[in-house]
Parts: sequence; structure tokens; C-alpha cells
Amino acid sequence: MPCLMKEYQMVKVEFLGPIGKSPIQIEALTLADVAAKLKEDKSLTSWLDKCAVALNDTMVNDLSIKLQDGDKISILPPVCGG
Amino acid sequence: MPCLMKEYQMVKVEFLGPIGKSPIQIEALTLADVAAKLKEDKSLTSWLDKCAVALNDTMVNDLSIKLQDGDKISILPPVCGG
Amino acid sequence: MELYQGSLDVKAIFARWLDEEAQSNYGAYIPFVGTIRAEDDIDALSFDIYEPVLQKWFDGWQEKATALGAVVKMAHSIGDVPVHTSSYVSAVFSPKRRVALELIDIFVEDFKANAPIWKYDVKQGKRIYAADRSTPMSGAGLLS
Amino acid sequence: MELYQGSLDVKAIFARWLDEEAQSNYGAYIPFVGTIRAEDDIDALSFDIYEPVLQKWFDGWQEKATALGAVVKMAHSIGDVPVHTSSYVSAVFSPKRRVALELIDIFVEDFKANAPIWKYDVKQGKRIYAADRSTPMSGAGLLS
Repeated sequence: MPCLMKEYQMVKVEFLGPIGKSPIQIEALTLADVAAKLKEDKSLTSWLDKCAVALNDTMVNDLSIKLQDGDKISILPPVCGG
Repeated sequence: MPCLMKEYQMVKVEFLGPIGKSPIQIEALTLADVAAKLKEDKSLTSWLDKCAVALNDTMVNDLSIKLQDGDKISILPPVCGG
Repeated sequence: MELYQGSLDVKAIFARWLDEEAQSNYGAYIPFVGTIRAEDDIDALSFDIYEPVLQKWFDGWQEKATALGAVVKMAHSIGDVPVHTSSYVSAVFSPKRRVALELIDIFVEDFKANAPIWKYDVKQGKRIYAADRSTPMSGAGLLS
Repeated sequence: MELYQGSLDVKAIFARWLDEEAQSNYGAYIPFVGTIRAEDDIDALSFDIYEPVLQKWFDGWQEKATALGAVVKMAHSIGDVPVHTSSYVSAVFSPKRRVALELIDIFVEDFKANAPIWKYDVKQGKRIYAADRSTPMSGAGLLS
């Protein structure tokens, strides 16, 4: 049987605006892994379903995106500019 | 037989913007009479189907309106403000 | 409603209207500034205005705006307005943005269609009616 | 795109943008000015901005505007903005009015929905997230 190497990367997750949580470093292969880790944090429960996500400052909409070491993931809560 | 008195009024007709025609005084009972008079003027032939009409500075859209002595009728050619 | 001979001082008009409504608690202010484009070798555009009907047209829009909790303002030039200067500013103030965005659109479009203003190209000192760019007002043809 | 600490100097921004495009031969200039309304006993609103994503959002709109022959501009406040002063100005320049009227509407609406800016009420020195007036950005819920 082939050995399926999972290459986890160290990525930074930052929480913007009113979430009021300091950035964290986590290991993840894809955004799905990031989602799984963040769901363990009860302080984020009320935020995740309302938050959009940017990867290295570009908005993303696909959990299967492969992450690179040092990637920056931003969690963007509901907005109201103007 | 009853005598149908037609009370013609003396009204002023002014031609706005690019028409370039001096005001005239005519006798008329209604705007239909004004239309009939103006159609006799060949210099207005190319204008009348494109012009709107104001009676005493209020836009009107009814040929049967009864006129009063001294009424002012304005002929407004196609506009382009801005 | 404000009419001026020649080009508008757009910055002064914008600033004065802002000041006039500074304490009115409107959340949205949308001016529309119309500037003479250099095209067809014109030196300027020139405008005739029939003020009594324009004032009634404007007063009708102020009533509509009031019914929406809004205010409209308008300034226009009379006579020659050189290219790259402005002949027209209108504006809407309203508490909320949707009313302002919708009102400025229909206010400006109805202005183009029904404000009693006539436009002329100015070329080499001659004033030529802009017939091809002009629109018969609503009700046109009544006497034909 | 311009970001400022505190209230915007709306007159200066309007005038500078006008000057920047004075020779560009645009026929229509439509600014949208957003001013803080006095309501709910607030003293001010306060704003957080995530500039890198806002800049990309704005650059995307500049591309769309360019494809229409138009230009967009935008200024916004960071931090506290007292009532009756302005936190937001955006603008469209275009050769013709229809493009400008349509673009200012969708530009402002998309700004409200997708610009990464967070709003807080300021009451008696406290900063309270305006959760009830905020909108999840498109793609929200990806990680839930």
C-alpha cells in the first residue's frame, strides 16, 4: 500500500474587526482543516457561520484549497462600511 | 334657434428657445383654435409636432381648454439641459 | 433652484449645499455634476432657459422629494459654458442611501427629458441648436 | 483609495477629485457622501478597516469602471467619526450620465455588502459593534 503523506503546513489565522481574538498559528493541509480546528473553539461558535475568509488577502470560497507554509488566513465578520 | 355666442379671447403666443420667432397676439377660444392659427404659418411646420405647450407657465395637454383674455401660451421645442 | 450666467462654481455650490444641510441629519448626499465635454470641435455649449416653467418643474420634484423625506437642489448655467467647465449640478439629500440613489437617477433623467432648457453648440462664435441631441418634452405635438 | 483617521474633509476631497479629472473630458461626476446620523443616542460611529482586502476590492471595481470608460474614487474614515460629520465619500466619473448613474448605485451597494469595514456605535465612550446593521460578506459561512 502506498503511503499517503499528509504535509501539514503552519499557517496563521487572524480574526478581524469585532471578533476580538488574537491571531493563532495552526497546522493545516487545507481550509477544511482550518475549519475543523476553529470549530473546537467555543468562542468562535457564534461567528463562523457569518464570517467570510481571505487567504493571503484574497477572498476565497473553496475549502479544498491547499495551504502553503506561512499562509495568512483572515476571518472577516459581517461588515457595515459607509 | 339660439344664438351660439363664441367669445374669442385675445391671447399671446410666445416661441421659446431655438424657434427664433417673435411673440404674436391672436384671437382664440381654445387651444384647438391656436393650433389652427399656428398651422397656417409655414415657418412653424417643422416645429409643431415636436413642441410642447404651456398655458400661463403650466404645461398642458388638452386642446379643449378654454382660454381667457390675456392668457400666455408658450411653445416649447425639444429640450436638452445638463 | 439657482441659475447663473456662464460656468458654475461647482466647488462653491457643493460646499454651500453641504453646509445648508449640515444639521438636517441626512445620511446620504449625492450631487450630479455635468461638465461640457470637448467633442465635435465645439468651444462651448450655450443654454437658453425658460425660468417660469423650470421653477414649476423643480417645485414639483421638491414635493416628490419631501414625500420621500428627501430634499433636491439644482443649479444650471445660462448662456455660454466653455468645454471642461460645468453647466449643471443637481443633488439629493436623504436620510438613507437607497432613496438618494434612486431619486438622483430619476431626477436627473426627468431633468434631461422635461426641463425647459435649450442647448446650442458654440463653434467659431456661431450658436447652433443641438437639435439631434434634444428631446421633445412630454405632451409634445399637442398643436400639430 | 484614501483612508483617513477620523472625519473626512468632504469639501477638500470633492474639490481635489474634480481637479484631478478636470482635463479628462468626463461629462458626469457623481459623488456619494455618507454622513453620520444622530440616532439611538450615539455620539459617533467608529470604524475598523482591513486595508489589504479593501484595496483589492477597490482595485477590482477600478477594473470594472475602466472597462466602462469610467473611473471610481473612494475615501473612508478609520476610528471615531462624530455625528453630522462624514465617514465615506465615493465617486464615479464617466463620459456619459447613464454609465455614471448606474455605476454609482452598484458601486455603493457592493461597498456596503463587501468592503471589509466594521462599524461600532460610540455611546458614552463605549464602542459597541453594530451587529444588527452588519451584513455577512459573500462567501460567509465557509468554515462553519
